[in-house]
Amino acid sequence: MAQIFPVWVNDIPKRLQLAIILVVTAIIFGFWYFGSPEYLEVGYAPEQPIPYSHSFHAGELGIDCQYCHGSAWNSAVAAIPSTETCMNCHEYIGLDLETTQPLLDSWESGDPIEWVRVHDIPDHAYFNHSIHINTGIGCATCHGRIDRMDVVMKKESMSMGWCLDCHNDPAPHLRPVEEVTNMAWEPPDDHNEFAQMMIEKRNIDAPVYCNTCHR
Amino acid sequence: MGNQPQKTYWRSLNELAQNEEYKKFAEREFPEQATELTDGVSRRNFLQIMGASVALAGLTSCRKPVQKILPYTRQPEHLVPGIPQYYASSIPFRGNLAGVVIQTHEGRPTKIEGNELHPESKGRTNSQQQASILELYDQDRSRNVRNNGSDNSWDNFVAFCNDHFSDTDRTVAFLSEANSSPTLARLRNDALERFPNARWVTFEPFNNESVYSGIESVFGRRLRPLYHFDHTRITLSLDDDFMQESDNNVSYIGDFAESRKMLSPDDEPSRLYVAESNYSLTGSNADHRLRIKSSEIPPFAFALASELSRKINGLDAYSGYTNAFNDHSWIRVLAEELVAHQGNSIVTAGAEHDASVHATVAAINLALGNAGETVEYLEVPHLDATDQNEAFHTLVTDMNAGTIDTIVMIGTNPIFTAPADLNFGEALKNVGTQLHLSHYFDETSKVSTWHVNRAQFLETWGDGYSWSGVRSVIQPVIQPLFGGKNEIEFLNAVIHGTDESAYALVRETWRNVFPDDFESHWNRVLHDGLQTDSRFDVADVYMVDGSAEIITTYLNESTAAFSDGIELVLKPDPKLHDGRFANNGWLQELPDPMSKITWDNVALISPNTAEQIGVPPARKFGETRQQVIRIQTNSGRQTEIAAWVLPGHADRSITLYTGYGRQQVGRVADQTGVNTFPLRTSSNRLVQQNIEVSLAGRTYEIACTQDHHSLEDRPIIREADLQQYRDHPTFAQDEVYIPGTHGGEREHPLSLFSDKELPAHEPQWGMTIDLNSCVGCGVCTIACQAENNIPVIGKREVRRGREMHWIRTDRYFSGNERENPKVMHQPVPCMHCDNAPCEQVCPVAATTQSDDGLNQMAYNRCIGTRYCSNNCPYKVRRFNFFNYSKEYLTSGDDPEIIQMAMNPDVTIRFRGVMEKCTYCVQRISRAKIETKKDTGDSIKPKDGTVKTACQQACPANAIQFGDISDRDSRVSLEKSKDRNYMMLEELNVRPRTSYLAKIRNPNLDI
Amino acid sequence: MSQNIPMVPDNQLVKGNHDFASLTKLISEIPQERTPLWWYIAFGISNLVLAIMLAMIAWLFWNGIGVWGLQQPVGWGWDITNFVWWVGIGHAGTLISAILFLFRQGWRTAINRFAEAMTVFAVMCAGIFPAIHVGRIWTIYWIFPLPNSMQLWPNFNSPLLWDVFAVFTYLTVSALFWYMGLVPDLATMRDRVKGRVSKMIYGTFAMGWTGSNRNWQHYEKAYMILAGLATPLVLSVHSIVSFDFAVSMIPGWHTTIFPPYFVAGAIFSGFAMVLSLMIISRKLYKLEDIMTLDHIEKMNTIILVTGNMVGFAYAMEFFIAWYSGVEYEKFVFINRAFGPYSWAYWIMITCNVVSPQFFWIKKFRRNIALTFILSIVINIGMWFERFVITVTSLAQDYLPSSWGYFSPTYVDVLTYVGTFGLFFTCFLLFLRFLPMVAISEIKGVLPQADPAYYRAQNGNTKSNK
Amino acid sequence: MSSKDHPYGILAEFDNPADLMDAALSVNKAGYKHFDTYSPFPIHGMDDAMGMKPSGLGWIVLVHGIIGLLGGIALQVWSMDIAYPVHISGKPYLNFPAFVPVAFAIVILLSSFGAFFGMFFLNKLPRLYNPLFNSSRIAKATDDGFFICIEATDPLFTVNKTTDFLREIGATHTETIPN
Repeated sequence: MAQIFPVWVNDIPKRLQLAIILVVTAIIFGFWYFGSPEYLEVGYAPEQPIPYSHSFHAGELGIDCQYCHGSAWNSAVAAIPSTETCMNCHEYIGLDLETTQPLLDSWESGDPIEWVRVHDIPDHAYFNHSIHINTGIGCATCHGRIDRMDVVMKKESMSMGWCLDCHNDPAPHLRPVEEVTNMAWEPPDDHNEFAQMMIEKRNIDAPVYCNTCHR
Repeated sequence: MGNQPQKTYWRSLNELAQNEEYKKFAEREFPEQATELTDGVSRRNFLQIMGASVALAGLTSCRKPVQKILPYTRQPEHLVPGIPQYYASSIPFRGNLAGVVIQTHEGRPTKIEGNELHPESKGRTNSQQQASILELYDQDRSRNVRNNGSDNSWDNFVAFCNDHFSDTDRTVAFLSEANSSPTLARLRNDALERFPNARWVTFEPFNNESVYSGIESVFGRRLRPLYHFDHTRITLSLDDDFMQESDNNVSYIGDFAESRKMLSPDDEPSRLYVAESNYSLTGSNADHRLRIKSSEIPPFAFALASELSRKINGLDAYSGYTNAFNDHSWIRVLAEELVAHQGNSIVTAGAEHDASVHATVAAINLALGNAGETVEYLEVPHLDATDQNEAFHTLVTDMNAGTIDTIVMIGTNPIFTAPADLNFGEALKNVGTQLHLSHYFDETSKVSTWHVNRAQFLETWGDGYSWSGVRSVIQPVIQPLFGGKNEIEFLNAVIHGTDESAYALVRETWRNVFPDDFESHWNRVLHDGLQTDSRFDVADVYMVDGSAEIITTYLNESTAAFSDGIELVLKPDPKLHDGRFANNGWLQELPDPMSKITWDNVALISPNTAEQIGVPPARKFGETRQQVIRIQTNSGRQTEIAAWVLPGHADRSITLYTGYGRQQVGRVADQTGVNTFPLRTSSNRLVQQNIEVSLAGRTYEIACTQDHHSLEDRPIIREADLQQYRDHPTFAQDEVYIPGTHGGEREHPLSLFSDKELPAHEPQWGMTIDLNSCVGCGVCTIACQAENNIPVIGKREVRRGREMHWIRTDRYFSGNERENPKVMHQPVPCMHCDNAPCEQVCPVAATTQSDDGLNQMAYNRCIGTRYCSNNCPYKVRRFNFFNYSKEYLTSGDDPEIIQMAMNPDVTIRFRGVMEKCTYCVQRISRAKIETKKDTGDSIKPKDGTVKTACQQACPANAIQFGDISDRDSRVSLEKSKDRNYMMLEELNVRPRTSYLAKIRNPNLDI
Repeated sequence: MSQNIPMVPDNQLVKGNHDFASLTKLISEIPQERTPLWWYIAFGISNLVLAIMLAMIAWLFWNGIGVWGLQQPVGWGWDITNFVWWVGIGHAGTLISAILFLFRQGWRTAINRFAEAMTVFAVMCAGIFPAIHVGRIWTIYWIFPLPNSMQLWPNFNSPLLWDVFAVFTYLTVSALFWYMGLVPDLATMRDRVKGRVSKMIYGTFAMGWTGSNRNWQHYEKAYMILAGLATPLVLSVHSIVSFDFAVSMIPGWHTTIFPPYFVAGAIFSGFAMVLSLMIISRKLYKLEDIMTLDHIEKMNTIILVTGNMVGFAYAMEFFIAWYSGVEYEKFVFINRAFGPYSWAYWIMITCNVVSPQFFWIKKFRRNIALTFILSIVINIGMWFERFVITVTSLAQDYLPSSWGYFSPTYVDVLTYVGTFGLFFTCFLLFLRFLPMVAISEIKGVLPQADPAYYRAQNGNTKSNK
Repeated sequence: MSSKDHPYGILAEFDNPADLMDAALSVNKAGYKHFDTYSPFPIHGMDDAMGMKPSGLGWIVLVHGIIGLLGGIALQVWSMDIAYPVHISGKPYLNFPAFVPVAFAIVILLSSFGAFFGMFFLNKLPRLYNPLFNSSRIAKATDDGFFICIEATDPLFTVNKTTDFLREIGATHTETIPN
């Protein structure tokens, strides 16, 4: 009886093993990296109908977050300011800029400005701004240094895991309530004592059961 | 909907996948930030938002669909996006206002609650009131003015009126639905002044005319009886379903429940006797119930009166009168009972019964000294002076005679509802011009010269009185979605030919009410939703001269001999009334309180009668097809309708509900049930005797939500007679032996595992349902549906047993089905077990227990194995077998309208996920967050701040909810009562929801 | 060399005068000869039915679970019934190859290959149902413990999850076992088939097997160990499947007798299925010498035993229901026999308890026609057993208000029928291309395989050449 | 390359299992180490005849089994108690009775992998090219042939001596397998 296979096929198994190992690891890590919200979400910075610069308004001019997004302090949503809010100033300044034109149009016509949503959590997750702010979670903690962004960009993955990380151990993210809008705030050296004190005093126990966010 | 009459939300599955662009909405109402709608929305703006949000389907960036946010251009003050606002207003029904508070999210009315300040509603509501929010968002409502069927404009209509009514000699007939609005009354007077030949007729297919007439014949005035069931010890209802059909049912149920409250065994609950033909909701709550034909009610009343006349004064007119009932055991017992409770008993009779019955009832109440005590007779200014049933009759005669030039129909739908013998349709043809104001382009609109689309009470201003005379303003919370007008604007245009806003007209009226300092009073009224201490005057009543003669004639007319033929009784449907709510999916899908039938009306008959007709007296388990019977009245009118055996129904009697079988009105109303109005004649409004019934030889599928109606002697509902309860106060707990509790020594049965410790800083939620208070009306189901975005799934799916209601009311019969079985009602929401069987079997831990003790369901984690539902002993879990919500929210031409009705705080469930009662967790979360923000360190809301939707709506106040770790909370107090028990406690699932046993108060002499 | 070997006595496992070569020929010829017409026809039909199944599943995915007849309260109907039924059938193979192997039952060699193949295919069919019965098929991977950005994990308390692991393990191990047994025979095929391509294919899968004794040593060890592992596995799988019911709290499900009862039932139906298939194929392929009447009789005996175990379990359920004094339990079982589903119950009793009683009589045990009919009847009966357990318990549980009658839709029915398409497609391919009897093993049980045999003939084998 | 100077080994055929067994015994006695017997089915007693050590497969399986057990328990303990503990039916996070089935399944699964792949590993399979296949007769080894092959790598191996030796011990046919 003659040989069916040439001699070299005997090496195939070894090579195959190696190949399989490589491919599998590649796939796993591929998913791990490219499938992760960090990759998919972070860095999303769509162009807005008005090239509104936070770094100018919030940074240079130092307008406080509350001025435009005040509802975040007592409501679930941090609403986008109405055209009216903008017009409080822009009735007097920046009228000549063509960048403010859409604003004025909206003011004339009464049609809303169509901002593009940057921070969008799924509809089945209910996030409440007010409780976080009033417990001393800073704007920057989730939104990053808005005051340095010309175009608003998503800084955090805002995945469920990301939420849980903080809810499981909120201490590092707590800050004095009056500092929440302070973009530049850095935890002092004695932060841990402070955090513990807050947790004691305000009885902070960030819940992690489903109903906290899903209803 | 003319173009697609057949199309219905629930039938066309193929519709499902199409509307891709609305995908997002199917998952949850519409973008949270689309806050444009607030100060009332014009559809143009509204559609812009939709348009914008629609964009997301198309445009996609590298990452995900682009979502647009549309902020306000001019944000209304006091409005914070994401925080609901509440406005006090009122709901008109048959001319009586119910005080309500309306919740709006960014300008969308989303929920209706009762107005706590209102003396009648006391913060409570009934099914129709809860469901009226859906009516607002009904796409099938008429959207524009039509002239001879073709579209036209309001301005043209006003112009037409200007021209048409410039000739004031016209013989104008105003045909209005019952209405108590002072503003309308003012306009009415203007009208009658302006047009000397005009007449005003109030038409309601089901009304209180014979009540008023009856009272008039003995008291000399048309007065409105107001019952105080909370003060009564003995109540006798003669075929009067005051818990369902009365205009005042919300406060009546509340008062009745109040009179039955059992805080301890020593309490004295009132006793209810009911004599009726149909097994009504009221009858199901009776301590003693007598099955007699409705035609036997008058003789029964007379016999009672004559029996009483031998014991007390004031009923001499009846003394000596005899009929077959005189030696009936009930008459004797009732007479004793009533005499023993003079001044704190009540006798009532069904509104549609003859004047003679109401005269007798009034006489009895007066003689018993109940008048002024438990029954008050109110002088109602806006009541018509004469019997409107007769007025309507003469109107039709004149119309046929061609002497009516123009008819102005305000809100009513006589073509559908008028007595068949009058043949209103023909009569209307003899009228030169017909103007019609209505919500839908309905049967009457189709044959009218002008149809004006009507604005709903949430859309325009109005005013009026409640049943007891509390004066309120109807305050709109949104601009008319379809640019409709309400009766005030309409009538004003007709009379004055001007386009006045209802707002101006109503304020004008109220200026007379508050001559000085109007604005502050006005604002107060708007804030409270009513004018404080406004109430009708109580008339002091006495038998007027000549009443005796009238009574004598009544007695002589009454037929002493009873026929043993089959008789037909026509009643308003408990849900759809006369059909005005027929296009309301929530009401259509709400199971009938007694028969548990949805989407249809049937011929209710007793088992004996069933056999007599040839219908099987008992339903085969799982059988949805029912025998259809042909009913022919002696006037030759006939119809075919499915027969339904209702144990406890009177023999040789058939009860039919009206309001079904409407054609081309809306996608919900069409092709549901059978129109029974054609059987109704002006002479026999309620009863038609000696009808012919035969099998039609075909069957018809009925969607009934409860297949089996016997308790099988299982200790699921626990009840006792008052005496048993006093002898053995803890009977409820002791009824079942709980292994391992050693006779209550241990709180819970032995368990393999040690008890779970839940964090102390969390509240522990729990609920009690007092079966002694619950009357089984089913409003909890609708309230829950409104609060929790529960879709309407349609007859086919309900028939398959896939109803989605989170809280259902189980109805069981016990005792002899052939004779007079007792009925028990039991609302069943999720029990939120501590050892929930559903949790352990879920392979992905989609349902788990929260730290505050809720059995939480994470929809988006659910993969849909249905194992949890299988393993739930209470079967309270509901599965999305199809993409119900999507079908519900994306069907029709303008799905975004129904989407506006959704509660933004509740996720809309996707196909293939399990769902169930959440104890209204959205309300809990809101309360906990607010508490934390206020106190800074606690997440335990004050007792009573969290109310579940069902609890809030319940007119009987049967449901308590709160923190059971707080020993003083109301719910804890309830749970500490001796009647408290847990359903299926022996399974050791430790439900958080427990029941309080029902106590009956029978008269041992019967 | 066969001529002077004495007639093989009756108690021999292989009838007829077979030596090694003739056996090799008999079995390895089958895949080589021209494909018979009946095969093409059968295969065509199977494919058609398989296509129907795929269509039904597609329809299901498109519309949702609603296309089945399921409702409140019956959340599981034909889906789980079919699953349990197929898994049950899938028990015969491993049982025969593993347990009978450990018990040194030589006769298993005639049928184990075939039974193992059936096992693998049956478990494939079974696996379909838990997969498609979920409402959101696209999220089904959540039941596997995979790291994810939600930081969520499956719930290891859930019997359904145990099921996933058990069935997956069972399928894998059965497949490995089956393939390992095939290797020497694939070598035989490799050395027999003409045609380069088929040589290469068989050659590849034979992995260069030479029959070297140093290989045989490890091979036998591995076979023994796998048998040792498969034995507890096969017993555990249906126990765990039964936990789906036993661990719940629905009367009629919550029953401690379930594990042994289900295993017995599984063997019962499994053997019946093996018989049905075997009786056909031994005729078609003239394998009467290998799959002898003795085999059929032995298997019928096992069917009789397990059938009676099942019958005992039925009786015991009733006794316990009565003895427990739990009204809900009592109701469920009375209701099974006399309630709305009594028809299903009595079909089950007739097929599973009554019909096997024939096998008390040797004549019937050795009657091929009867055996064939009964083997079919038994599988019908076992399907109804699962139906009765799954549906009737759910239909009428604790609250009478929530009782509901389940009736299937055409999708339910066709999906089930369709699985036979899958099963027979696979099985026909197996018959066509693989040796359906373990050649090397059956040679091993020939008397000639034992050296002692020749010494008995005082070494005269040398002379006769 | 010519088979003469570098053969793979000598292949000898025998009549039946008994002869093969005797032959194997003698070959082993003669001190040959690198030889093997080939038969269509395992022959009982052949291992001893060839003087082989018992198979070490059991140890491989054991190791896999232990890994499976530990891994299975670790997985469940970690995900149910450490990673994200949730209240489920009032049961403790560490609900060991519930962990048994999965742990068991994983043990069986890994052990089976051990046995299956271990077997091929120890047998150095797959080996699709095998010098033996150069022989025309070896095919009978999967049918009804019984062979001994003494490989050239054996120190005692020389083509002629070995061939003669094999004939002596009753080989019905011998052949030199080229490499």
